[in-house]
Amino acid sequence: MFKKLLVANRGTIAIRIIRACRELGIRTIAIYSTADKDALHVRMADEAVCIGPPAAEDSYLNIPAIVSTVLTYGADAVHPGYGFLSENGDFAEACKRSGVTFVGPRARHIRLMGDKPRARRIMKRAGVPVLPGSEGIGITELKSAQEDAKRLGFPVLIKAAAGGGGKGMRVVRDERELARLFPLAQAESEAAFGSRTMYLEKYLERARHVEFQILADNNRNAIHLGERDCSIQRRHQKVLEEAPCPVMTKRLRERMGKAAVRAAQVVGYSNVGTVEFLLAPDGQFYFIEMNTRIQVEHGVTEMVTGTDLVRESIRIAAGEPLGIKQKQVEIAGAAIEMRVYAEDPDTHLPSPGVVANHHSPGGLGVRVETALYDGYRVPVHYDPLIAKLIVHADDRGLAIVRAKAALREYLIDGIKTNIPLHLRIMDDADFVRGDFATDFLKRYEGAAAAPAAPMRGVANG
Amino acid sequence: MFKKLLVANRGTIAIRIIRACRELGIRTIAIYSTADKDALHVRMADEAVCIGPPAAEDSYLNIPAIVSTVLTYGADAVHPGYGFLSENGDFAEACKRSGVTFVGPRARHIRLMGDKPRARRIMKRAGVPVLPGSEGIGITELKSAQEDAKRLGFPVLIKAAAGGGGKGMRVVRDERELARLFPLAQAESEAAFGSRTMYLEKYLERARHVEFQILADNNRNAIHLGERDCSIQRRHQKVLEEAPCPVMTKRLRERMGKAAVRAAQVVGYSNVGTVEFLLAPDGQFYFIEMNTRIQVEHGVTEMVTGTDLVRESIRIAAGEPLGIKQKQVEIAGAAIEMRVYAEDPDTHLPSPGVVANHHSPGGLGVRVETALYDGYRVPVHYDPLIAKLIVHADDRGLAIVRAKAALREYLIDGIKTNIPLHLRIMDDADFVRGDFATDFLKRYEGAAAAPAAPMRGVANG
Amino acid sequence: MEARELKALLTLMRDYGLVELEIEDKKGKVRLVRGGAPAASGAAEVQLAPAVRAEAPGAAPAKIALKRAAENNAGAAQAPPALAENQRIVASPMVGTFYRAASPDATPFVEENDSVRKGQTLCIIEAMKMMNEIEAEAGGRIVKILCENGQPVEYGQPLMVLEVG
Amino acid sequence: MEARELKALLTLMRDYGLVELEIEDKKGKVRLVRGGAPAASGAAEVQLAPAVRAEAPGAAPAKIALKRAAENNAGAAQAPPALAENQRIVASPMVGTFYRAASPDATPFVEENDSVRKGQTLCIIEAMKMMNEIEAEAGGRIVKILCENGQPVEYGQPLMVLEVG
Repeated sequence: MFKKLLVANRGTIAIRIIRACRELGIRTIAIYSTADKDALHVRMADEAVCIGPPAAEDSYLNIPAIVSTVLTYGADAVHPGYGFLSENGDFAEACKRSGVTFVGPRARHIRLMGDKPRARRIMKRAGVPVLPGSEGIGITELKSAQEDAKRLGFPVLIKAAAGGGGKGMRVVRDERELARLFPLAQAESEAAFGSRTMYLEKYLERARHVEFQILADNNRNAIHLGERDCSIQRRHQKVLEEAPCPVMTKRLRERMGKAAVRAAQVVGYSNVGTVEFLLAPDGQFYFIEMNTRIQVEHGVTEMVTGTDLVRESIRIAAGEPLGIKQKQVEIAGAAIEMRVYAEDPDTHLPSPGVVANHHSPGGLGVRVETALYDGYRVPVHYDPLIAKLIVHADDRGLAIVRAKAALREYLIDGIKTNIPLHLRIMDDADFVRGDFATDFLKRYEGAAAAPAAPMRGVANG
Repeated sequence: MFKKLLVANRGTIAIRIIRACRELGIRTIAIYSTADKDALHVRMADEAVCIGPPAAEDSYLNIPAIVSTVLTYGADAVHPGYGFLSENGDFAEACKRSGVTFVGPRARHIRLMGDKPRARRIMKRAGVPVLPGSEGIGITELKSAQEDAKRLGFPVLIKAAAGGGGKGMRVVRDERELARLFPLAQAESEAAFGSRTMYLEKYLERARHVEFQILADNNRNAIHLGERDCSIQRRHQKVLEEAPCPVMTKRLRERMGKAAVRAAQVVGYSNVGTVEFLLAPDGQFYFIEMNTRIQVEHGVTEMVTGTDLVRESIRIAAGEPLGIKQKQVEIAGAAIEMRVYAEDPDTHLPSPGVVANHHSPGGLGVRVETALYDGYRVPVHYDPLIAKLIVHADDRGLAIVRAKAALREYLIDGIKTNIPLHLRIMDDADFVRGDFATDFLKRYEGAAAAPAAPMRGVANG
Repeated sequence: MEARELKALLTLMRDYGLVELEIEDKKGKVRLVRGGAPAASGAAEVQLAPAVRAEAPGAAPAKIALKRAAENNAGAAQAPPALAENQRIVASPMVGTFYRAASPDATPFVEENDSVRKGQTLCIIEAMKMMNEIEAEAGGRIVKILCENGQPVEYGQPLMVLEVG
Repeated sequence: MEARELKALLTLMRDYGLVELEIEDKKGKVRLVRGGAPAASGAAEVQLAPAVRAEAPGAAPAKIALKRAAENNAGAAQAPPALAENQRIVASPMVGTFYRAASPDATPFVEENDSVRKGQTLCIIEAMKMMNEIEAEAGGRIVKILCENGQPVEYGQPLMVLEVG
């Protein structure tokens, strides 16, 4: 097992990794930008090294600075967490070249899955159902987009070949929208990923986002740990996730799980990963992409399967075999994760500031993953995700009830958060019934999002 | 189901009950003394009523004031929690007479099990193994104690017939000690319980305290949810509990569990209860007493069985049948509870004060039950139990590792706590091996308890 | 203000989690309080050389939010009304129901502005079906009645304001 | 100080979660700071009539304990030394290893009290096998060398104190 692991991240996932390392007896090095000198991960790690100024490109995305820290301070493993460099093949390769283990898949798998059109081709060839869309290596011209759209039929989804995080993504419903939005999406993709290559996918109405957690060791043993329903999204950004998916059946789970494992095995994938599908109302499912890292929402899978995914990712990277067999995987109860963002619940504008009166919920079946503490200043420079509230209960109905009780207990002052939005979701009849798709949150946007009546016991502004 | 439940308690268990009620959709009334006006349970409940001055006999033990609150504010159920009036038959009866449901067993079962010599007689008759000891209704004269001691052989344990909480309890190893300590124990019993009736039990060396959780509905269906090992005690006060017991076997669990269920059924017991045994090194076990309430350490059973005991206690009190059958009870993984006391870890003197820098641990498998918050003043008037840190993991080894990591994360300033003692226990080779008995903590007492070297990352004073 | 004095203030603020500060000189006075109820033992009253005075009862800011969460509590005792020097609160000695008269159709024991003798019954608190008469501790005048007839009251809840004398 | 002014101050404190208060008049000034960095949007600056000033810098109590937990961090940047007006910190522009000489057997680039020219090499930071020369920004005198040869340094870590001129 490793002796010293560098946590190449910040916030909630850095805390999560440090905790896993403590349990494995591995020392940790935190890295931080000057904006994060008071951050909790800096305080919790055994060592902490300042690697640059606040801008992410100069610190958390600064590969030379991070590799230099590894070499100077003597780490033998690096965990990238999620976001930042977690899906950067160059970083994985730089780690390998420096003789340190990257906790994640091989660089070529990161690159392969990062090239979305290529991933689609490989999956199609392997017999994994793929959404109808652009063929080949992607498109750069509006003309090609128009041809593909004609073939697919509207509505279609424009996506960036190097995409992620909803950037460069647009739903278009006719020729005119396509002509207007294709250049826009392309410009967004160039700004975000430095790539003008796009592709089109048939847009499925009322589909759910259902993803499967994959665990694979270095000896090509791969299993899945069931699915997560991540349909509750705002502009392609996940807000709430749950496991299991409310409409999942045992039979469908077997079929989708098999496809997900096949997707991982066909490329010889190792470590943790997630195969994302769209699940259509008719029960058909389609591969959309694979994420080659631990996900924000891994916690709900941990709650229902009892498997510690971060621990497993580190064990597998150290060369150990899978600790669990497919047959042993059981889904027990239901879990819901609510992402707590430092943002105005109505305008969705970020709300940085100094945290006051922090009081997080606790008790049976309640898990909080956060990097907050009283007096902590939420910086403006990074993702507004400040906490993940995860609840687990015997069934989905009880999990919702538990989530509501926990949300009502949660106190965070000094900044605004989206806790009121989560409370509204928990009271939404469609959500409670499990009847929703990726467009669910639109009902809480704009004019429809009149603030709910002040809720009892909720002190969040 | 009930509409409004009065929580006749404070601190950790009041919080626990309020959370359970929120999940059941039951409104709550908190009661509080003037010393507790800023307490968390007052803030979390839907309503809160001040019932008297700080002294417990005038507030939390004040039956007329509590019943008056029930009648005046209109509750239809009362949950007594643990401590205070939870094992007071008069209180259960007063509730019943006032037409409100007492969440717990019937008054006569509380009284029966509160009379320890009588409980021993009943269990013996029912074929439950009972420790050799005084026969009949107990003893009040030293002469009788001397006769019993001669028959049993030294060492023997003096106990109060109305006992509980270690009061009036003494181990004596010869005639001289007996003559000296019997009157002392008797005086203690009189002061604490107003009773001079004592009894003797054979004192078992190197025995473990192993108790079984009972769940019984109003239709005489009773099951057990496995055992807890509560051997880590200081002066008969539990400090740390775990489930399962490290030396338990499947066969022994079956035998002890059957005896525990029989103990409950023979008297027609209902609601939650705990049957306490001593487990001798030779594998023999002996009934010592039954606790007719939820226990402080119920959380470890919840973690390994997945059963919400407080929810069950309320459901059963409302007349609902058991939600689980004996065959469905499975013990998954291992859980440890560490009681956090506001006390000096070396001198064990209480340490009231204003809590600062409160930061409780979190993450996978970590549960905190506490009534603390930053700026809260721990009052001098009540039990020093301020938090329960509960960890759960796949096996006992991992649970210990997780407990250590969580203890290192725990920050409580402004008062002293016994967190350093828990850290020492986690590093104790005998504890790690599971090789301990009720005398375990003696090694950390007095001269042997030289303070450990300052521990890294622990900020507790 | 000397550095030493500042240091003393600083130390006080840090050591006592100061939420109240009172500064006074010939020209004026500033007194600022943040947080909840006064602390029992943490209270500090310190005189500093030239007309500066700090006072520090109290709870940390954390209380503010937690209190807010409790605003929904029906039973939480209200802040007692501001009193003149010769006025006293008549507080409820128990939890129960407040009645102004001996029976629903009887006239109230007292009205506002009524003069009362020491020992005169002012109201009744019903607790566990028992009617407990609350008597005037001293003679005087009932300035204000703070509770409605039939209202539940908790221990220590102000019932009336009595002006002594 | 008028009640209205106090009320305004209190309201400000509550509404803005105020951690800093400054009051000033002809006779003096009081400045009180509790909590971490100044609030971004909540900052309030209020002028009040008569002149009192106290000062209380420093982190909110919460920070103190959390900081204490971090004392074990090997890498946490030290507090920079106190500087005279003409002194400057030479800080590391990157994470790496600090070397005082070009090779193990070479003489150090500079010693304490050495005079240096602008642009003169002061030390080397090795990062990813690259030797990065750190040059003097200005001419002057090396007052203090703050790191040991071969020591790991982080971004922004003070390496030397340079007295300019």
